[in-house]
Amino acid sequence: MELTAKNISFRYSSSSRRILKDVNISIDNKKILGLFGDSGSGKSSLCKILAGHINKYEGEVRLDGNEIPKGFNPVQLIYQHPEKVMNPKWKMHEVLGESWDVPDDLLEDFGIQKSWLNRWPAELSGGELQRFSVLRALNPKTKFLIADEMTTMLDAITQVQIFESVLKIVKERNMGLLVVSHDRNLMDIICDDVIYLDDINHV
Amino acid sequence: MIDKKKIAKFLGYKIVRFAILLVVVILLSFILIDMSPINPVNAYISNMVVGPEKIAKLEAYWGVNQPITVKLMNWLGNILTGDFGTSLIYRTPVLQVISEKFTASLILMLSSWVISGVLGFILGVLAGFKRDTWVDKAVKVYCYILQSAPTFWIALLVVMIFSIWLGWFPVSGGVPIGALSNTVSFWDWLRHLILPAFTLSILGVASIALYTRDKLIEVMSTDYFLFAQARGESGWTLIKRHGIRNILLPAITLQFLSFSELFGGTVLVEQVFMYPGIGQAAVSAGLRSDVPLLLGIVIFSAIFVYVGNLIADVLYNFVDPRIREGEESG
Amino acid sequence: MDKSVNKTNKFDILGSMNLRTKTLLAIGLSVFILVLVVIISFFIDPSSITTDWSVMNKPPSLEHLFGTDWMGRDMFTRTLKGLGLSVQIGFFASVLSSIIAVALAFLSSFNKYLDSFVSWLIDVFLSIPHLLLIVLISIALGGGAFGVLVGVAFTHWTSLARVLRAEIKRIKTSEFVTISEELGKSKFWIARKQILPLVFSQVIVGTILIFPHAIMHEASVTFLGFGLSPHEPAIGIILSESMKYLATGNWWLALFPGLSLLILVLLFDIAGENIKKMLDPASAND
Amino acid sequence: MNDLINVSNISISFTQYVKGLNQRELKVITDLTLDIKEGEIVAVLGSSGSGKSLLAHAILGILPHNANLSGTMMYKGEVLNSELKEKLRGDEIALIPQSVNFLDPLMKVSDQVIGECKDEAEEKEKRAKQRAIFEKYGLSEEVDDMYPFQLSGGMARRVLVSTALLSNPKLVIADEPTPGLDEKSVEETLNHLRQMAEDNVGVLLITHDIDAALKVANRIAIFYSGYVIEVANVDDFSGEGENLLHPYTKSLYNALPENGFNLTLGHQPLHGEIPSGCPYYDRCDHRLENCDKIRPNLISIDENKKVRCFKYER
Repeated sequence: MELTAKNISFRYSSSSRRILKDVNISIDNKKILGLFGDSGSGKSSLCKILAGHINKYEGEVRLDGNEIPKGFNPVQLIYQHPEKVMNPKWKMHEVLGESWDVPDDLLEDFGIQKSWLNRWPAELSGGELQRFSVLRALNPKTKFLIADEMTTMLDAITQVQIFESVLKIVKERNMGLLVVSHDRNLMDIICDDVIYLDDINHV
Repeated sequence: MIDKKKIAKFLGYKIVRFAILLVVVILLSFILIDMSPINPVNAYISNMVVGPEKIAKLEAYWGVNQPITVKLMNWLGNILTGDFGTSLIYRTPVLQVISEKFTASLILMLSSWVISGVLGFILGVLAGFKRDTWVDKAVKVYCYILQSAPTFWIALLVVMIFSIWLGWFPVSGGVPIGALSNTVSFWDWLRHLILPAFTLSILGVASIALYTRDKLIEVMSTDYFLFAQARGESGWTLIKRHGIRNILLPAITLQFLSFSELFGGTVLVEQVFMYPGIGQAAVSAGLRSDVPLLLGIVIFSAIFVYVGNLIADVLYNFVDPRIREGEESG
Repeated sequence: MDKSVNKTNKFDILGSMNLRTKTLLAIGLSVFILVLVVIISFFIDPSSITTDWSVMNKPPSLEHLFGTDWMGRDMFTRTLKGLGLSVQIGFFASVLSSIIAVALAFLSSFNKYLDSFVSWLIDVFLSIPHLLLIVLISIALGGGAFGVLVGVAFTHWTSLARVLRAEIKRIKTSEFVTISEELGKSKFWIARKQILPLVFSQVIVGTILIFPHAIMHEASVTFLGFGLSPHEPAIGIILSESMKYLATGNWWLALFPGLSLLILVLLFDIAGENIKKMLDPASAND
Repeated sequence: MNDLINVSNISISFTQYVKGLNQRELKVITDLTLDIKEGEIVAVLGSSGSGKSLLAHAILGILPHNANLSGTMMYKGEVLNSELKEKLRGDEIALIPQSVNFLDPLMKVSDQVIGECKDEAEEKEKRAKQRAIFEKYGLSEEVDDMYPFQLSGGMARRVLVSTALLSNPKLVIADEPTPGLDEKSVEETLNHLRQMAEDNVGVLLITHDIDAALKVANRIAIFYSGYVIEVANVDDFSGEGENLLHPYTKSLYNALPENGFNLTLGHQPLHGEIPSGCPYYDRCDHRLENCDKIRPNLISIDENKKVRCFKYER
């Protein structure tokens, strides 16, 4: 399986500077790919385009040569700030339930305690919330996971925990994974390949 | 620097928008009045004795039995040539009535608008700065009470206290009815203006003071205010440099957005003080079925309110540097 | 368990009451008084407000708390009846008003054409002074309670609609909504599950806060002679009649009915503000 | 080296209203003890959102209304009370804030950097100084007249750093100066801090970024659930962490990608769920008898090192 982005160009509004210019990238489910770049190089925009969170761009995103299907998107994105990706009026079980029925053993794998399911997002800290946001994205229909600075705001121990759980499930399900980070050491450990997105956006 | 070309473009857009808006307002008010049981012919003849052939002639003139579209077309056509018709109760052209009455009201509205704006802002800053002290509490209680008080009731109280009980001011009337405006002395005129203006001012203070207070408290808890404090700024200079600078523009904008409320307040206050302004004319026109005058007043009051909103828009879009220069630096 | 410290202490009054208790008390008291006024006004038999020439123009006394008018009618009873009427009209007008606001706000969230239509509609309604528009609508419907009610309802939805429109817009661009979309949820599902719970408390508070405005505008329009008919015991009518007797020194005719209306409106404001605090605890943290 | 600031047993809590206006006492920082010497960089390391910024606000005396502060602070041997804080802030104690949001959006950069001036002479002097500092940080004259929203990320960071230098501070508190920056900008920011320390300024670096802390700090205080559980020298973070004392610190160090990416289970207790005993009890490998009942105190191992663990108590 392969997720490809061809000739992607993007700017926020017609007047502003172009953030991405003719970017080509391809992710497959056999290797874990790392994406590395300076701040402002358009990494986050590229991630959003790949996962369908941005719709107005030039170029095309394909899954095995086909268009991304409507409805559930097999490409799911994890943001840096988990508190922004949850409706503050939902309890945690509703947050997970929006995507799928998560089996108990997987909750345990991700270090989620049952009692947390009845809490509001405001009652949990960033580390715990991020476990939920990752697990929500891991619907059985998900084929590719894009982790955009997923653990940047977390401490090193939580970072290990989350990545261990994610890597396990990615291998089990034969999923594709794109890791975006500014931490070279982290990428060296996790990724099979690392690519560099520089200022002029040639991958 | 304020970009002149951008303003011109903005104003052009706003004027086109306003033209469309005005047409809709005219249609809306025309339809509303046409729906009503008002009969302009009856209003015109009111207590005169008129023969049936004269009535028929008048009905033809007003188009009583014609479909609404024809009446509307006639009237719109006349308006485009600058003819708003003749007021039935004043028996003079509508435009003349409106220009006279609006001038009288504008003086009343603008003076109270300025006074309430300045006073309200000062009270709001004081209350926010001295938050949770007795100053703040006093301002808050005053504002809450005034905000809940019916305008015309406060006007009645003012009449009761200052005109009847203390006898400082005449009980009613902008100018003695029937007197020509140029024969009335300035002092006479001022004496009739003070109470209504005072009433409108003390009422108008409430919303602007509460808004300013809340806004200042909001600013005082922002990161940049905190940082200014951390850098040793304090007391009044701190409020002046980082508080007032940041709330003055929104407060002025709010004050310009209040033209509609101001107009409503003026109508009520003029009624109580029998001040011969646009509000009183509107009420008479409504009560005595003076359709041409009522329609004319609706149009001009809409222009008045729109101008207020437009100024607020311009302030918001061209004075704040974030919005003014935001486009270029993206 | 939560290590939260609840400072409520039954044996210590006012001084150590925390905000929660104070807020509840304020809501309870104001709602109680409002309900009481409405109930009492229901049970006042209109025939009891009859003319009695033997007690004309009496200043306030124990027998006639608010005095009597030139026809010997008891002003206290008239005022109570009037307040009851005001609350009824205010209730229907504000509920109708917020229904319009919610409907238009949701409509505006469907697509950008509907959105600009709604914002344009708001502009139209904001450009005619409120009072004048109520008068126009009231005249068009032939005056009376119905005319005022519709007039007030059709002029008070704009600010709530504006707030809701902005809020819905903000929620729609939030990341959790984008994620919902990518999880394959429909627009309708998102509106119901994501947006509605977040704007619900604003709708409730908005409706309650329209109430006092509606009551005041009803009284104003009636005062000017475009609202309720002169034989209804409305506060606007009472006050407009009192104008004729001000010069003769009958101050009680204007003072008490107006003051009662002020207190009524103030109670609604207090209830509304406190309910807002209950629904949005973050605003009470300072 | 002289002690610049001594903070002992500081606790900060909030009275907070939650759903339906229920009141609760939220303890954010408990029993914090820390000292900074002249020319020394001390990092306070804790996960983001753990409330460590409040330590900065407590030292400067700008905590919000509803915060309760207890404990004592000494500045150069003098009790740091609110009057002294007011006198020192913006003068001997300076803050480098987190983001551009800490600049007044409606004021030109140079105007706010120089702060309030008593007269024209002072203004002229301050402007000259501001220009010199900006020059040093590579901020051209154009920047003087810019509004904060016009600054790019890197420029904003440099402006924020330069605000601290205008008054010749003795103590600089840098609150999360690195997140969202790329390696180059992080390096640049950290260099500024190093420079300050070389000029004998004490620096308190509040951060969640362990790499940044390891790069510049002399000592690092580790935050866990609102407690400081260890203060260690930066040299102790080496090898396999054998010189580190607290088991959490060791795990944290070994969880770094460059040190093996080793897994440790468990999570920090949530607000309101902090046990009566040691906060690390349920994750600890060498629990003692009383660890779940009695909370250990922060004890000094030597002049620089402290730990909150019964294993090291005698």
